[in-house]
Amino acid sequence: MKTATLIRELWKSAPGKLGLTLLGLLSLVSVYVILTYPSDYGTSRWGNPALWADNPKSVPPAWTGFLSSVKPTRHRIEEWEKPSEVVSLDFGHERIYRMVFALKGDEHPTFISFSLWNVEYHLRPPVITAVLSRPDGGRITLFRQAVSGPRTGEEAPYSRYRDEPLREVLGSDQRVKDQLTRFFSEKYIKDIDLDVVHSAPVMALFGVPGFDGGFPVLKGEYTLEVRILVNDERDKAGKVRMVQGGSVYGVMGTDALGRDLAEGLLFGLPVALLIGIATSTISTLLGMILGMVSGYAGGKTDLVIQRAADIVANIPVLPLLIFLVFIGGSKLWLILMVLVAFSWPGLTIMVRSMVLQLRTGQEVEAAKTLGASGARVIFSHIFPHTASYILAQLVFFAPSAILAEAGLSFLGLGDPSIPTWGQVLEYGFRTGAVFLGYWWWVVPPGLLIVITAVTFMFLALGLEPVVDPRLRGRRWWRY
Amino acid sequence: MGEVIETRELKVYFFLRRSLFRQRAVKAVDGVSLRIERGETLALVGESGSGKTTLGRALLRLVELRDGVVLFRGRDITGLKGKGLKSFRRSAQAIFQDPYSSISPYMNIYDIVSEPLLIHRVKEKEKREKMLFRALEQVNLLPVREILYKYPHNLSGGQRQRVSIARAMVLEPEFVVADEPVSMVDASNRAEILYLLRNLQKEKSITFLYITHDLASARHFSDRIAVMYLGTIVETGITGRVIEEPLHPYTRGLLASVPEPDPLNRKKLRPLIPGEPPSASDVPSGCPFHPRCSDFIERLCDKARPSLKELSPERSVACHLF
Amino acid sequence: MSLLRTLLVRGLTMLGVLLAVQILVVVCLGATGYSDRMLQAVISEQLRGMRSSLAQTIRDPARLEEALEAHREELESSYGLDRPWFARMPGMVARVFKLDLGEAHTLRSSDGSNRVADIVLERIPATMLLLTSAMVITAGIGILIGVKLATHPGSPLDRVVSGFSAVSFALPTWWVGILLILIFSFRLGILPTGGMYSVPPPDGGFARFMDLLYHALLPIFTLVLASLGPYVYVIRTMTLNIAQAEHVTIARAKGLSERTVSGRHILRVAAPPIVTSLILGLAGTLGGSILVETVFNWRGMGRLYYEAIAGTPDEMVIVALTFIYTLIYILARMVLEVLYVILDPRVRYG
Amino acid sequence: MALLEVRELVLHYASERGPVKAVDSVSFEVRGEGEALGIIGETGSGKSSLVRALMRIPPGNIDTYSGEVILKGKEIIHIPEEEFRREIRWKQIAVVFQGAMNGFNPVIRMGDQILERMVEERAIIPEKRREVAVELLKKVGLSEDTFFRYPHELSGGMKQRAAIAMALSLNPSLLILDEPTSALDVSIQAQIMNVLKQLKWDMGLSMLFITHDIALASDLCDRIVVMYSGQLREYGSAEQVLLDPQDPYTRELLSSIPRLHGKASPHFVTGAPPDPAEPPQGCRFHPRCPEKYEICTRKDPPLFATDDGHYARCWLKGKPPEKG
Repeated sequence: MKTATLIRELWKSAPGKLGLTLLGLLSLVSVYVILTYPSDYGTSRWGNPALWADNPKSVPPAWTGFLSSVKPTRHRIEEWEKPSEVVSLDFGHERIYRMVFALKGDEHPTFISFSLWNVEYHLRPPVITAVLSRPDGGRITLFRQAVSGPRTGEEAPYSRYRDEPLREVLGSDQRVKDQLTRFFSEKYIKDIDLDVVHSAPVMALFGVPGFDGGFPVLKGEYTLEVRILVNDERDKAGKVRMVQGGSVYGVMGTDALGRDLAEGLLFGLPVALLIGIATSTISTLLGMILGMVSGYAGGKTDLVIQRAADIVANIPVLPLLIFLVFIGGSKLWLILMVLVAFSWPGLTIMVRSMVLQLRTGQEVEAAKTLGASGARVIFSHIFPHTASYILAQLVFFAPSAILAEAGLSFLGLGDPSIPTWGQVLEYGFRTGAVFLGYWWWVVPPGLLIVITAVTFMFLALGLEPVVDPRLRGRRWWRY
Repeated sequence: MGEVIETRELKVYFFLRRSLFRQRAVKAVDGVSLRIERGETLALVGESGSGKTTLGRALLRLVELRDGVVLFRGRDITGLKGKGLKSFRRSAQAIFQDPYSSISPYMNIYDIVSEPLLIHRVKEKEKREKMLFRALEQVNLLPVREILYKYPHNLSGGQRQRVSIARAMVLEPEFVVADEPVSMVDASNRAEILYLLRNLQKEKSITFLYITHDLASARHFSDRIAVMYLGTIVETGITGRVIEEPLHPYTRGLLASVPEPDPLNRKKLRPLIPGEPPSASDVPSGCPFHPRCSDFIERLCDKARPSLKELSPERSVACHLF
Repeated sequence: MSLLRTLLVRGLTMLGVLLAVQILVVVCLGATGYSDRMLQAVISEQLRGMRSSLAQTIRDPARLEEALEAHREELESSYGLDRPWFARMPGMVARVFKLDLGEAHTLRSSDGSNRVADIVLERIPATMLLLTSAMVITAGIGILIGVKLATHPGSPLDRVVSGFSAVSFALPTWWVGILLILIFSFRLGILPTGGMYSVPPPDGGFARFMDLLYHALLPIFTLVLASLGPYVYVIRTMTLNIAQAEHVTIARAKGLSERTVSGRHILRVAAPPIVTSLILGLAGTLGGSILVETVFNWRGMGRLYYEAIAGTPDEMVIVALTFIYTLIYILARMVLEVLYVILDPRVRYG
Repeated sequence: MALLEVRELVLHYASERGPVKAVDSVSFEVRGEGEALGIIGETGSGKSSLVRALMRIPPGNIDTYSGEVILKGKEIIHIPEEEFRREIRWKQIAVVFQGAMNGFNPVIRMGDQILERMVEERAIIPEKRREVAVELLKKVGLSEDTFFRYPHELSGGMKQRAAIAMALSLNPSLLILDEPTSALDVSIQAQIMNVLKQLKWDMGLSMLFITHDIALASDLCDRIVVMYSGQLREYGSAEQVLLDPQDPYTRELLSSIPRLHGKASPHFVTGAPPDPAEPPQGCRFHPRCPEKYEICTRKDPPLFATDDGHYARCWLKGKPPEKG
């Protein structure tokens, strides 16, 4: 049957239509991912924590703000190549980078940080300071440190933070906590909860002492300044980046490393499709060929294949799968191979019994009487009868392969160079996302697994009447 | 004249695995010698399990023979392989019982009937189509053009059976085995198909083996009859003679069992053969029919197996009474 | 006679499966050099102990090394390391068959034993509790729903359940567990997130049992939910097929009550294939239990498997568990095979 | 008073192509006191649907199910289902179905199946079971040990005999036989027919014998109904129908049977029986009829009485109605 006819017939049934639509959608997204993502995505991006350092950690998606009464705080990143202001002093000058931001939400920023690239100096090491000005007039110095001095044998100009930036998450310093304590006791004559200041200084930094001892958000305009004090005109500083960590991020939120879940989950789609389609295709082919050979050849060949099928069919797959992947190493191809190795017997046993029945049936007898060759008998008179089952198996097996890989990944046996949904879930589970209620981390990957698997299920259901011309026109599924 | 097909002491056994070590022989055909002459129709009559179908398949080289030979036009075909077998296949064809399972439901009529031509390398498409059209016309599947692209499930039982006849006839065979060709066709259509077969046979002087359980149809559509019971032939003869004067007790019982539409039937019991035929894996000693026979002679019938004796030319019977 | 034969053949097949799995495991360990490394590690461990005790008596470092080297060789030959892995294979298979499972590296049983047999043995009851109750509940509910549907084909309920069953083939069991934790533990706070007992566990046998049950609720529910869909689907198809059989029409024509018809003539006849589907579903449940135990921190064999893989891998435990899982699976299958044979006279009397 | 009177029984199935007229207004009667009525029809004639309609076990997709069935003067199609089940099924009307091979529950012993209804009714004490069953088995020529056998251990002929024994278990007043021998060999068929004849003569059991084989019907039936495409075509005594058929279809059917004796060669009817979902306009037999007239293509003929108790559905046997 031609592919076009197949699809047209499939389209006529409700599950077939649904399956095709979903498959089309999933394929489209997969193509987008394949075209836009780097080929070594797993190692170069997903597995590289430095890339995600400036993202807020374990925060829900941005759109959750619309649903809840608590207004989340936006995530803010700003970068400068040039300072906002240069102040001349008698012993040099100070370059000031300024980020002005307003807090309007009800939630505290999750963190505050800055990064600095490419500092070059000639005589004395520059001094770097970070200061936060609060809307209530408070000015708190968050960071103050000189760039490391010349090493022995090093010659001017001295270059620092070239390969790796100076990255500082601000506010956790003991001096900051002291300043905060002092500031609060002067400004707000009230009992303040020093525990909060010590355990969560960011809350205090952006809050005012509340009545219940907490620190509700102080709304208004803040300024974060990064100052670089240099004493030589020739001294340079490269890029400066300041981050105010929001309490929400992106379409799908982030994980504990600050990774954008939307990006990772999107990458999982082509991988899942590959797992499903590759495994089911290979195992179906294998199962079909073995079944045909077994049924048609008979004798010793048949006996050997049948015994083997009997044994493999009786092996509990998951424990063995775990064992083999554990021993062989977490490689995707190995997982696929092992899945194939365990999945052929069902089809083999079924195809064999069908072949046995067909082989002595009148249609095959007739073909033999006509002088048909073995190949013709198999291809024209046996294969078409088994095709519907084979096709169904092909589609049916894809979801179970996807589920098996997800299960393995969940046990920590996934291929780390190729992030899958199972692995996202595993990391979430291992870091306690479930018990902390980070639903955006654990629900979407599972849902994606289900959607992908269901797509194949619908196709399998839709295929039933398609592959058998006798069932056409008789449809069990209306809507 | 001369015989087209002949068998000598043909035996076909199947083996049933009873346990890991023991197996049991099912003697489906157990020493059959018969011959069919050119242009003749031999009706092979028997009940289910008598081995008549297996015998038909053996003549077509579809089953492995245990013993004996099959001669086709005087040549031993039992050992044929490859090309030789294929050329035999071209001249020997079969029509099967079940019009629903003997043709592929996945092929249309065009493909079904042209398959033999493709197998036997009729290369030119024009020639193929000419033969195809002729075959379909011969079996009255008219108009041919309308039928060609239909699938079997769009046709009635009678039409399907005609498709399978067309498929068998398209190569113009010399010998055809028709295994219960009408038993699954509606009564009102049966005669039509049998006439069709007979006309084709007369026209092309095809040699026919008509396998059936229906003695009445054998009477009208065969020249000679061979009655089979548990793998052996118990009686043969010219059709009219066998029907009018059956000799073997089994043939007699069988003929008496056949109902004919007569309102008087209901007033009397039908004479019958008692019991049921034993399984071919457990053939009784001596004459296989003796446990059911009304003329059973003790210590003869249960000990010695009667051979097929020729009573007169064209009349043989395997019974101790003769 | 033939009943015995049928069972004998099944039994032999199962034994073959066990042997095949064991050989596969041993070959994998041997061919990848894993078992060599495992044994070397064991030897090094023993030598370390020996070094400290020998150091008391032998003062000369050179002689100490010599003595240790001699011990090493002795140990290596006693473990069979002087022979290639395939020569050791039969011995290893035989040992495991005798349930001599060796010693664990890092994992310990609750009373501190490092014998794998002890570690595994104390986990088996927890797993069995989950598996058997899930299977019994699934079978019960499955049969009820399946029969209800089969005798009312095409009803709206039938369509909903059939659709759900089809979809549930695509549900990862463990993820369902995670969802349940999110809903019942995190959101609603009515059920524990995991573990087998409260901390501290309540006193008294009955209270402890109830506590166990309370903790088992979600894991069992998860297992049931996951295996129910496919099971109902199979039962529905089976009973629907049988409901259309000739003998059911005759049973109705006989004027038997609907109860007799559905109980005796549909369900009773469908029982053997239903048992078969239960057998087939077992593999899924067994595998599913590894993941479900992991999710719910249910201290059974599945969780043990996870613990043996995560962190510092404990190979001996993994090998032992692979074997035990196969063994349990095979034993359970045997039980169900026997049940099948008893249920179906066509098999019973060949 | 007749034992069973069927009046304008209709059973139409719903299908995507419109109603399938399986049984289309059929009327006949079984007189009782050991009378056997034969119903003859080919594939698609509606004879099996007729059984289902009479036993009130139609399949799920009913479009129309109407008419009257009067058993011993009491209408039974419209009584409540539960009453019908308890009082009519098996007690009054019992059936022997066609598929002897699959007609028994494969996991229950024969004896239990044969007595099943009696046991459910508590019409028998447990100690008597064996005795009663053996009696029944003897009537149909089966040995005692059949009681303990499972269906798969019996041959087709034995199963069919057991099916008859099962039908007799509650002494019904009417036995419906739906192609009871169609899967059997002629020699076994003859045995079963003799068993049935014996029952009819000895017990005075009335029968409704349904078959596609008109010759076989003559073996048992006193009167014969010929059905075609859901309709009754001819109706009369065995002598009338077999020796003097009035309807062209009956004639063609009779002449298409190859005879074992006599000179006549079989005739044949061209074409196939119509698709019950789309029967032809006018007389349903007209496309195959050798004697058709113009009116036959337009108007479906009614049943015309041709003789005493002999009816035929053919325009040749009656006066065509006035136009309009």
